[in-house]
Amino acid sequence: MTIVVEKLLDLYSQIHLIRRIEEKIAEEYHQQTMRCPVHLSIGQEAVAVGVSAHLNSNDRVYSNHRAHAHYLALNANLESLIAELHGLENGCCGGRGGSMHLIDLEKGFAGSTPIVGATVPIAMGAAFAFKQQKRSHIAVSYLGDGCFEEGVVYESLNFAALHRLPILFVLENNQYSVYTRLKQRQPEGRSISKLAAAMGVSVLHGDGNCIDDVYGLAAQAIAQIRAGKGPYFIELDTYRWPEHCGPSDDDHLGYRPQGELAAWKARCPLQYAKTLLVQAGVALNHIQQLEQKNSKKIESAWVKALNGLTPNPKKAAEGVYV
Amino acid sequence: MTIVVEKLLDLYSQIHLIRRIEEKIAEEYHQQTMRCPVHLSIGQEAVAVGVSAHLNSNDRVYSNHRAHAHYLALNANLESLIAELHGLENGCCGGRGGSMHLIDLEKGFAGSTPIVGATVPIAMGAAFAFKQQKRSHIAVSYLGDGCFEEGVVYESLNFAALHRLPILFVLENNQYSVYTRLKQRQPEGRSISKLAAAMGVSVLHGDGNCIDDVYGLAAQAIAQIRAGKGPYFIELDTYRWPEHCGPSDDDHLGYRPQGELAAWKARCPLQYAKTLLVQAGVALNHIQQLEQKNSKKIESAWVKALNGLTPNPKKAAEGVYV
Amino acid sequence: MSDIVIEQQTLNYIDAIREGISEAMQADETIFVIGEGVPDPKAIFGSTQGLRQQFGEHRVLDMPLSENAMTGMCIGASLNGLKPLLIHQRIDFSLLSADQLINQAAKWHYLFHQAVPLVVRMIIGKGWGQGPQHSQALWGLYAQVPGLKIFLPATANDAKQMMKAALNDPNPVLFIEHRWLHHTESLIEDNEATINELSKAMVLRQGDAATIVASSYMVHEALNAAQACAQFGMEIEVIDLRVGHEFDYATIAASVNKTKNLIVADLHPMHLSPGHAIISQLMQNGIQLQTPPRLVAQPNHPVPTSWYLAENSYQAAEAIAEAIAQSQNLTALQLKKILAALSQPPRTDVPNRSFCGPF
Amino acid sequence: MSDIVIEQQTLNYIDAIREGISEAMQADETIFVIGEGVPDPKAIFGSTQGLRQQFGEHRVLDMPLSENAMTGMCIGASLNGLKPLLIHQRIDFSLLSADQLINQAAKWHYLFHQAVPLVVRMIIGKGWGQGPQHSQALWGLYAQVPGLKIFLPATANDAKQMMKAALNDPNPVLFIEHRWLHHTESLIEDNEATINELSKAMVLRQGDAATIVASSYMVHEALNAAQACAQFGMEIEVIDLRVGHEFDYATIAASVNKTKNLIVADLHPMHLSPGHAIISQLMQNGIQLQTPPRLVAQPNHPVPTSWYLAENSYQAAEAIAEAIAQSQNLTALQLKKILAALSQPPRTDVPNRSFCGPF
Ligand SMILES: Cc1ncc(C[n+]2csc(CCOP(=O)(O)OP(=O)(O)O)c2C)c(N)n1
Ligand SMILES: Cc1ncc(C[n+]2csc(CCOP(=O)(O)OP(=O)(O)O)c2C)c(N)n1
Ligand SMILES: [Mg+2]
Ligand SMILES: [Mg+2]
Repeated sequence: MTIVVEKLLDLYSQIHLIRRIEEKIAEEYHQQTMRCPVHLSIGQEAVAVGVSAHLNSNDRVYSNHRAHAHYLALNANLESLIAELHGLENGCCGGRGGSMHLIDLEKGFAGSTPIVGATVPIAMGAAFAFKQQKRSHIAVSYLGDGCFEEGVVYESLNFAALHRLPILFVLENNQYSVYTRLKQRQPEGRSISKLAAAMGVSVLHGDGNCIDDVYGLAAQAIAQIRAGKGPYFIELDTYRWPEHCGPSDDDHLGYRPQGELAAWKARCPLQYAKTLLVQAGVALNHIQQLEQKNSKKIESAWVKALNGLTPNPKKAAEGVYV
Repeated sequence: MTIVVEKLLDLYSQIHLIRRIEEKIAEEYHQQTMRCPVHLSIGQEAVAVGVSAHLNSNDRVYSNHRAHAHYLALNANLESLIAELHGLENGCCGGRGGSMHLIDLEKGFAGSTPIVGATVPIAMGAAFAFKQQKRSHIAVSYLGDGCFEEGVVYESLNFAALHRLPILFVLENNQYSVYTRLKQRQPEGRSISKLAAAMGVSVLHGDGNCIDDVYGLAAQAIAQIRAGKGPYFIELDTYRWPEHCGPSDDDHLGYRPQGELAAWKARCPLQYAKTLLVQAGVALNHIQQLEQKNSKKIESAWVKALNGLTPNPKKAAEGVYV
Repeated sequence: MSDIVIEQQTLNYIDAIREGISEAMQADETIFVIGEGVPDPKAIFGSTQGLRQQFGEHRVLDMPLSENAMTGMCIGASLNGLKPLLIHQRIDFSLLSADQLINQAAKWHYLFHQAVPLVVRMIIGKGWGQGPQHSQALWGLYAQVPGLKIFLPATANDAKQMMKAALNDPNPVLFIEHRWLHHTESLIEDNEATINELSKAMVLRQGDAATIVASSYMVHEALNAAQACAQFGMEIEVIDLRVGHEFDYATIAASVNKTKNLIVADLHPMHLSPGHAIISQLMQNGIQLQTPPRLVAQPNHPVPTSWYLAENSYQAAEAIAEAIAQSQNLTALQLKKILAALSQPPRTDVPNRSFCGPF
Repeated sequence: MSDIVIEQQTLNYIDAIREGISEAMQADETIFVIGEGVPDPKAIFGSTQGLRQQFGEHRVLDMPLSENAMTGMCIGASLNGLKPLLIHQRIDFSLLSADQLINQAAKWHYLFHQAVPLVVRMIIGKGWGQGPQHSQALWGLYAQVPGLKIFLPATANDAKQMMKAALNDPNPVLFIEHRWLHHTESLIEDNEATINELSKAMVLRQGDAATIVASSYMVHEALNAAQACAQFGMEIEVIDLRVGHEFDYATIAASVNKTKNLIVADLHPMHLSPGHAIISQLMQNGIQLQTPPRLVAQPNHPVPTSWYLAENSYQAAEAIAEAIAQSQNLTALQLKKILAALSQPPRTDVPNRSFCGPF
């Protein structure tokens, strides 16, 4: 799909911002001030960016343990994310959540939680509400290839198909669940998207590292969902660069075939988007300006975030019930 | 599939026995001596009979709430079943189980429990053990169309396909879960067996009321499984005649379209098998002799069963642990 | 809302629940009801009868056999403007959704500051051969988890009031009803009680000799025992806990300070019965008793199906009477008389005389 | 089995578990290990390292993210000649399999008289921002269910012995390990303890002033408090419960009859902490105390992720010391000195000094 240049600039900028913030987190993690597990999105940025481009703040996006990109691609509050990672009062959960529990309702990011599969039916509940209320919003549920092994996902696909709910399932197939390859978990020859189709939802499959592909498929799916055509499921192939959880590389552990990471790095979603920009005639210094703007944004958000108060431990007991 | 006459006589006799014992239970239920829920198999007898014909006592069969036919088709102990329904010491669980928990390990009936879906992975575990131990036995898991909505079933199909386990899934599609029709629970146009195929298991689909069809498909599937070809899934269309739970008819409740039950009764599995016998040249009085033998068997088992002791309530605390 | 003056009426527990749901749905159109069999001819033991006709298909729904996803779906709906009432015919089925209830619903507001106004009706029970997988109490398991409210109505009036309160509560509420209560009747009060009022333990019967603390169906066993004792001049105070997520220790302590004897009656197996918490908390607060406290709970084994066996598997009015007898230093003969004075069920595996199966 | 004489050695908890598994697998070839990440480079915090090389792919397996079916699979395998060891990196994930554990595994032998020799390792924990869905104790939930054994090893030696015992037990066993124990070390005893021996509570420290009953990680907090008290001449008896499915009341009562003071320390939220059962049972048995019994449990709210907040969310040695002080009628100044004498962790959200995340 060809994308108008202005839009492409936006998309590139978002991919870049996510890449840089994740790198910054990785860089700073050893300071031991972000005292929680972090699952970085590096290598997978184009998925969330391409999908989110078609969402508005009334839509509701639910996500999992690897949520930074999903959150940021909705232009959700950067400072609140950084503060949350640091366990501070100004974090998006006031520090109660950490990296694995994010929310920014204003921007439509409705919550991420780390029990694999758990938010899939919750997203479906949002879609159910929209349909009941005859509202035009849609729900989005991000899930990984590992998540596709949890029974609750099938139960959810069944119900979504049965009630033709306005929901988009976005499956990021990065071929791994922690250190375990897909073929050790799902039968060889299985196609995730064909299986989803057999459940009764409409299905698309594309390259998650090519922003134009993601953008185009998401446009198509979301338009159909908004037109009342029921649920869609997009499988997007992609790859996680850093370790599953934490700030480092872990290729030395040998759980991925030699050269696999390098091959995927050669298919870098950031680089790919940049190439599209260049092909569209955007000048390199224009791109650099964008990048510098992002870097400044991150630096200033980081400083602001860390200026936040530490939460009051006396208040830890509050809020169990409304 | 054409079946040799001796075999056909066996199959007919089993279908007949199951039909009559279920009718007897229904008849006697108002006596209030079988003080537990009963889910009768009337109308669905051919499924279990056709499948079990290819099993031996080292295979392991797991089942659900509607287990009488599955149990009896393995020639499992009739007296123990009747005694179990009556809560007696000589029941197959010593009265601890009732209709919804049956077992006869000697005959390969390895257990039925009523939480829908629960025995599906347990059956798979038996298959896993057989494969690990390089034994040649297979596991059989009976499930209903409603059961196919439980996430654990998908998780189980995935694992069975992944490890190419020697297991046969037998899905009895009687179109209802209690009073709820399939189309209120699963999207229209969905094919259960195609969906199972997309999970990665080999699939067959047939008419559960035609003993020759069931027998043939089961022969094919079980031969393949025994030959190490991995899991099979057979979907068999059939229909429950009496109410979901209990001894009565319930067509007056109006949850089934008018004429539906009558149409299925016209496709009676017992009658169908009898017609096959007649077509194969078996004399009617030979058939009658069989039937009389069955009736006697039931009467004598019934009497014997009811001669059992009531279990000692003081022993109710025993056996929580080995 | 119409102006018709409603006379005080007697309802049975099932009708009370249905009225509670219906009135709540009339007042709040965001409420919907979903569960296996909700709109079917048996209508969850009659408790959802007519709701579909009254409120339409989109508010009264059946569902696939997918307890886990349906619970998640209800959580998601509750986060987005609807108020779901999810129904399980047996609490045992809800274990399939333990992750959604315990990890998600119970923690969502604490984490995200977003309310989860979800109500889940779960039926606990005993009898008629329901057996080990269809007759557990189990609410104590959920009550270990901060963030879930547990309502345990023991009377038809409480069932109605608590249903309305639950459907008006911005928190996840597990509404626990004992199958043996469904046919019981009580006078329905006109005025609506607030959630706070309903969470207060209620003294159902005044007395000075001993205090019995119970909940749900065990309240009736306690009353049975207390009534038998009264025939012999012993007045036993009976307290209904009403909720399981917190215990109203003030009300209990006030009673025990008066009676100086404490008996707790509960439906869970003895080992970790929630009843222990009541005894423990009062003892930690240094309450003074005349005799040691006593917990009447269920034996530490699954419930067998056979009614011959199950008979011994439920501790009920007899066991409570025995505990009372111990607290009052009664003789064996005195106890025998009390036991004889207990009102006896027709048979222990049926809720009432008209019951004849199959479930 | 070889004839090599093994010297008594010190191991950390992780290595002890690995040795326990390995020795059991050598002795019994029906044992297999399965879990997410079992054969991966991190090998469940190192506890399954090398097992695949030692025992082969078919006995040391990874698995799909299907906790429910995998639990059922293990039950089925255990019914058919194998002994599964299923591992969850966090106990919180096991809630997805609550139906299989509670409705099936716990009841199968009772119903069918067929053994279910299944072991499930579940890691509980706190700290390093694990937050509300990754750091619950939860074993108390399973302990409410008759039919599941709960092992709670507090030391490396118990971890090894109990792992071997669990893998030799014909019953379903939940093997609960606290993440904070993984680095702790102890001397490993040569002789193998029987399951009955291991189910007996163990007096880890003798004393006469008060008895602390604890399990799992709380044992270490209790010992910390007891050691600080000892510096001021107060000898506190510390009892390790070791198992959660039953409590060894005889051992506890003997101790409390001596010390006349009872403190219970537990990892669950206060409301229905299993610790209440211990207090309640002793009081029901009429034990005489000098001061009221005390339960140190966790606050009634989910654990927040931020370590600033979590600090207040764990009741540990300080709270136990305070309970001791109350039982001994200490002055504020005396308590202050004891608190100062407690051994302090580097920071409350890390298990040991070398820990630096990410999980
Ligand atoms: C129910 C459950 N099981 C296991 C885990 C541990 N865990 C966290 S992330 C993860 C991998 C998930 O893989 P996938 O869905 O492919 O997402 P990815 O990490 O690749 O983005 C696992 C196993 C969990 N959080 N929840
Ligand atoms: C987990 C669970 N949910 C609900 C029930 C109640 N229930 C018992 S049988 C049944 C219907 C099952 O339908 P199906 O699998 O099609 O089997 P059929 O009764 O038609 O033979 C239901 C819903 C249950 N026993 N377990
Ligand atoms: Mg993945
Ligand atoms: Mg059916």
